[in-house]
Amino acid sequence: MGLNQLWLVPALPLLGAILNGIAAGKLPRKVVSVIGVGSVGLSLLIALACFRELLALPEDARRVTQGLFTWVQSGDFQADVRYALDPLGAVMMLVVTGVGFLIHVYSTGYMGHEKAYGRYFSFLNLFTFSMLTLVLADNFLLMFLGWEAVGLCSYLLIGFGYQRPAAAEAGKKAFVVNRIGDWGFLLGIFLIFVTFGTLDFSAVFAQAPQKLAVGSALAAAIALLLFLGAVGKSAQIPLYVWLPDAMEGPTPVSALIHAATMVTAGVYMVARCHVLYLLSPVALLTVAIVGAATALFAATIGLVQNDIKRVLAYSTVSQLGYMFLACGVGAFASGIFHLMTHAFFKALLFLGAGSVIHALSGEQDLWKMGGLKPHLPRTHATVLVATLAIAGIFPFAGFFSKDEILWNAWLHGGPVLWGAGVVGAFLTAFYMFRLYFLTFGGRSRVTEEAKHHLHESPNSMTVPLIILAVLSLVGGLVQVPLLSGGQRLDAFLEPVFADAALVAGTGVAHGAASVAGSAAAHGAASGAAHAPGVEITLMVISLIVALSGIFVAHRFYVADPDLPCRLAERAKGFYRLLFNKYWIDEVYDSRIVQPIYRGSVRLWERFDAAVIDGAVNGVGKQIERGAALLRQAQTGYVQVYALILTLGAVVVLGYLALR
Amino acid sequence: MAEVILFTAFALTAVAFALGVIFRRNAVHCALHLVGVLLSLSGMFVLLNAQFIAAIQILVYAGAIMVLFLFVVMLLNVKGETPLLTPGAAKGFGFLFALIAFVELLWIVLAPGGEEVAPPPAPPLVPGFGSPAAIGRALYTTWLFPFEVTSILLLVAVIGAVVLAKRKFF
Amino acid sequence: MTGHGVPLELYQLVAALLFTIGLVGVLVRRSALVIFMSIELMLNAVNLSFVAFSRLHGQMDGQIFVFFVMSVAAAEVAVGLAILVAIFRNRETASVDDVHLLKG
Amino acid sequence: MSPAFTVLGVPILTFLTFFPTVGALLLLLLPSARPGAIRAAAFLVSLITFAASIPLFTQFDSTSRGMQFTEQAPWVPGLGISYHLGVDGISMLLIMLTTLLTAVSILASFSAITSRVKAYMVTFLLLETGMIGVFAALDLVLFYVFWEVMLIPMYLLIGVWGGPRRVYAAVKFILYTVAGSLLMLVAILYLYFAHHGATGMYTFDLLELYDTPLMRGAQLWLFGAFAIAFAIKVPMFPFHTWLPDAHAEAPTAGSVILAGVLLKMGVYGFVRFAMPLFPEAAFAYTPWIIGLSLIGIVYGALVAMVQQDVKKLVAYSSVSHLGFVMLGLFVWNTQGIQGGILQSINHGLSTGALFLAVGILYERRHTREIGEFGGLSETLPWFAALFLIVCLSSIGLPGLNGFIGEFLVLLGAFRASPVVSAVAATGVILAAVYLLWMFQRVMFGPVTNEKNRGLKDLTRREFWTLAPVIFFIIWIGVYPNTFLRKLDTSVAELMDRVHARTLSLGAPPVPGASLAPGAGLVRGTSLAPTAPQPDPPAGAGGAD
Repeated sequence: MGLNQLWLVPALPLLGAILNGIAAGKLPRKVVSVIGVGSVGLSLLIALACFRELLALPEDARRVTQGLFTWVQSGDFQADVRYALDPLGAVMMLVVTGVGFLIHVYSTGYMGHEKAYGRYFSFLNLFTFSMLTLVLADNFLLMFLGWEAVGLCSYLLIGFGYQRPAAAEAGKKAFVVNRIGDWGFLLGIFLIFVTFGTLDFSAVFAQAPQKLAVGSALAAAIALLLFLGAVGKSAQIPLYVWLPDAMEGPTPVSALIHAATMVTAGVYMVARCHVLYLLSPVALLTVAIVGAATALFAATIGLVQNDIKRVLAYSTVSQLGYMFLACGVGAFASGIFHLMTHAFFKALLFLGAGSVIHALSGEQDLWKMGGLKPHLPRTHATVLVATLAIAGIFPFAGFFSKDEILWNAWLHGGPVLWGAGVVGAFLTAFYMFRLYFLTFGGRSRVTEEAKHHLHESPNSMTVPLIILAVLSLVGGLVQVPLLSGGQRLDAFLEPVFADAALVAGTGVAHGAASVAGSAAAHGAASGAAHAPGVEITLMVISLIVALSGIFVAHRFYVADPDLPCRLAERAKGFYRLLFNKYWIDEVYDSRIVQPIYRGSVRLWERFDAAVIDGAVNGVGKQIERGAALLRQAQTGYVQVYALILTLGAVVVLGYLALR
Repeated sequence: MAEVILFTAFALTAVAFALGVIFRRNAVHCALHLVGVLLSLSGMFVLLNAQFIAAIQILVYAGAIMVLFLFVVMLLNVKGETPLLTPGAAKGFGFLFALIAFVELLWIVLAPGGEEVAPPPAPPLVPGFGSPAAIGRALYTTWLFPFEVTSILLLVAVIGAVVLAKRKFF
Repeated sequence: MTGHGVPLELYQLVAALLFTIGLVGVLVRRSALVIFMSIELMLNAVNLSFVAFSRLHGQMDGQIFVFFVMSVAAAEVAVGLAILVAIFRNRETASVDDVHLLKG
Repeated sequence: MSPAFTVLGVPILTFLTFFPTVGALLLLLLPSARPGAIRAAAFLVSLITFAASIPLFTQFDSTSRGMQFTEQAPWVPGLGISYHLGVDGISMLLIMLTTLLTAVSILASFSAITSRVKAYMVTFLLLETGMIGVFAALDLVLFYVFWEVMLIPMYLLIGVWGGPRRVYAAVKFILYTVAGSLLMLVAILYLYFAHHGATGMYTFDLLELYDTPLMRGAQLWLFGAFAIAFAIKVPMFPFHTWLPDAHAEAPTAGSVILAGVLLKMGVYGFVRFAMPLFPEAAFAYTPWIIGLSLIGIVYGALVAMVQQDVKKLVAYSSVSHLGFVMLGLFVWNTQGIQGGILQSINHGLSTGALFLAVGILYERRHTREIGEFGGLSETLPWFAALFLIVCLSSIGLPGLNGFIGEFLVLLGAFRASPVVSAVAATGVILAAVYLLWMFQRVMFGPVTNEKNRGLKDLTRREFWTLAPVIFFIIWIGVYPNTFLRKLDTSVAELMDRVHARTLSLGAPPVPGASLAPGAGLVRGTSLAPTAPQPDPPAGAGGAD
């Protein structure tokens, strides 16, 4: 087992999905679990074996492809079903199979009483297959297959509880909003094919520096179109609106799809296509600005939400913004690093939240929680680890990854982007600890009914929590700043991002390519070479910011519980703005959705039915009217007919006579 | 010369009887006048060397068809119509159109051939021209198929007449 | 009889005259029976014309045509009179002005 | 050329065309009082026809150019009319689609049709003869005869076994179509005489007429006449209004055949007749047709979105999907044309299956109003799963057939003009909106209407009506090359034929092509590393 069996990594979950799907709930729960969890578990084992073999290869040969068959071929267009494994793909593959496996295990407990157990696992396995296809694809088209398929699974799983209209609606919204992004992605793919004549990653990226001038409109167009896809999938401004609603899905789904893996696909895609982005400073800048803006914007909304999962959802949007910020300033490895640590702690947070919800028999309102610490000891401990990690407290994983992003933002993006990141970090620390305090701290606000059933979750749920907590704790150590040789992830990913330097080398001469140029500098020299003093200062600042966030949260929600209400009273307008999420959903609805809908109704009734069909029926009516006129000539008197006949004969004879 | 006299006589009687057909009030008289026309024509056929046709003109037309006519006229016993002709404009137009048609026919018949060559002198008639044998030979060789179709036509007419005349038809 | 005492145009003239008289009958008489007779008159006029041409060209075809015309006339009379009988039985009239159900 | 292939001693195409008729005649011998036997016999006939069409696919030589399985016999030699049948990859696939969908439709009619079963089945089999004949005919008169022959059974299907407004819908259908086809008849005759004028030979043989030299002005008129006939059939905006009425009133199987096969005849007409016969005119009309296709894509989708009747929704979605097909044909490159043809097959499968699904709902509830449904997933889980797959195929989800076709069409369009492609791609978004919204309102949510409780899930027969279609939906989605390869030479030949006569014209005027961002685009295509196959727009673009 190893790289030759790479195709099994996605294929096994697909098999699981098909088995559980066709059995259609006729199998006993145990068998469903074995198939569902086992397929992903096996896939994880093979992934680990592949990873080991990949590590054994020399650094510059760490790219293995495995073609299965030609998928689409038409004229000079060809796209294969071909999987490829390189360091970037390996990181993603391990995150997907690893976190995915844990969440599958967790689901056996969390979804234990669900009626459609088989369907759930079928969808979850299908998702794992799709996500693996996305990250292991060797060309844009196969990637797009995975890209759309994860969207489908997201649709199916959000709408898993389809009896609730809100869930069904949220699923559809997710799919449609994603489709808007995919529109851009698709056009990007076309533009790539027209430009390069192929969709294979290696060929495209190898040709890109020659075929596209740095800063050219074509490069910008490709990069921005692709980015539109990423914006949709990774819930960035302005297409983030589907993600909070996606919380209608079961909590493990939120953890897997809407926190750890699928939503990070956009970041992965930008990192994968970094060559194209580096060729377009405009696109890079756009990525950075959108990322920073989203990070800040979503965080502010997260401050005042009362649904535990929605807080986490906005937090996810915000953290994804950080990842894009990293990519936007050219620090792709940092983005991937944060993607990885975020997968650990955000999955953990969701699963922890799931555990809480499970314990409270489905309660999600933060104001109906509180004081849960003694009742849920394991959940509490693991969630605390995750909260510290996301807040960016040393030495948890989030500290290292977020700090690296802020450092790169300072270095390559300038103080504005850095400032946005720091403010975001403060807000993150605040709303995460708000969530923590409201859930576990203070006095209990739990309803009597729920209190009755209060219980710690079964092992199948807590063990994954503990494993993820460990990962959240030590996950950052793959990338220790300031320590020579500490940047193991950077080093591992180096072969992938090395061509960044190559690209930038062509662009350094131009002032316009400064961002790309500095990114190259970053790629060439690893962290320790930078001025360590500045880096330490920045680190301390962000630590202080995080701690002050925690402090304020404590002051608000533990020390002086009435303070938030008073504050909300005083800044009523602002509070309502945040609480209602800037009314963005409402604006979209009234400015885009409704006009299109009403316009369509009008188009149908006043144009299709009235004008076009009216013209058709009108022609019929006119013919009928004309016929009614001609009918008058039919008198019914034989001799009149005979007379007319004679007239005709006379005319013909006249013609013959006078010819 | 005898031919000229005979022709003139037949032509005049034919036209006279024809006028009788269309202007007599009593339908029985009309029918009898028509018989007169048919007989006159049969005479002219003989003049034109169509002896067989002349014979069946008398047998079939004057005999069978006209008997049928008379039979129906008497069966229906139509009272004398009042008025005789269609009223109003239709009548006037009828006469007018008929007149124009006649003038045109005359024009066609009598107009000089123009540049066209004069009609070739009538070829000498083959012996037995118009005899039953000659007609029969033509009918059963060249015209066999139309002849057979005619039989179908007559069959259909017989069936049609029977069906239509049955009392329950309407 | 190679020569012919009477110019053949005269036969055509008679035919034309008979035809016109028949036409007038068809157009102006009200009685369906007489209209029928007028039609027979027209057919006979044409027959005369055929026979005359047959004589002119020395070919039998014209006479054969007359033969067919007679067949058609016989068929027509049989069916036509049957229709007349049927109409008369229902409507007590043989006048064409009273039968105009085909009015549009 | 493939050797003559026979079934029971009859050349295969003749067999396929007339076996349904023979079956229909045999059906007449069965007693009307035994509808069960009639249904079974009709299904057997359609199944045999489908089985007999399989060799067409397997024996097809995808490397050789030209028509295969050809048969030719004089019909009316005096007028140059012959009984000339033959298929290339395009018509072969369409015949396969026809035989498959006919069998499926007859199976689907078992419980839906309870009155005049014998007449219905006979009509349906005669319809199959007409449809296969249209796709197999290579003589213009023969083609025209089949084209008109097929209208009558369809007219009867709608007019006799349809819904409450069936007569209006049937008359509208037939008048609309006949109006178009009469124009075509006139054009065919003109072409016939023009060919005589040029070569001194009277013939209606399509392959001979391909080489008729025509003045540009004449071409414009003739193409216009053909195009209107086919555009009505497709239907392209603004000739589409007969479609929603016909679909809404037709019985389920009628809708399946209407959407699955009859609309394809319009597409096929463009590919087989209008485009190769009058290439210069086709080039000249390209901007117009692309414009109408774009309007059709967006307009059909928007109007579909607001329909309350599921069948009408699917009907308008057909307008949108067929817009893609027409767009693909008229961007004049391999991807576009192959994608367009494949997409028309896809549309036959997906939309056919959608109508089957709607029919299954209709049989249970006797309504098609979306508002009457809701929460059906609960009671019909198997149906929900299959229905969802069909919807997703129609939406164009990668891995299912719709994506392959739409992708190739959009890619082809992008090569011709990025702007056109961008506009057309919005149709993909809108497809997701209207289909998923419909699915949500019908299948999801709580059961609000008591009548929806306790409905029966799919019967085994219903399952087997949907299963074969879904099988092909997935096959094309996962491994489209099976089908694309059959199209290679046919499409290449079409393009060669067109370009041989239009070399002087250069690339067709695709609207918005000049808006391509940068000259790099055009050069990019010619730089494409793997371009042994002459790609017309690139080649033509390179020539000037």
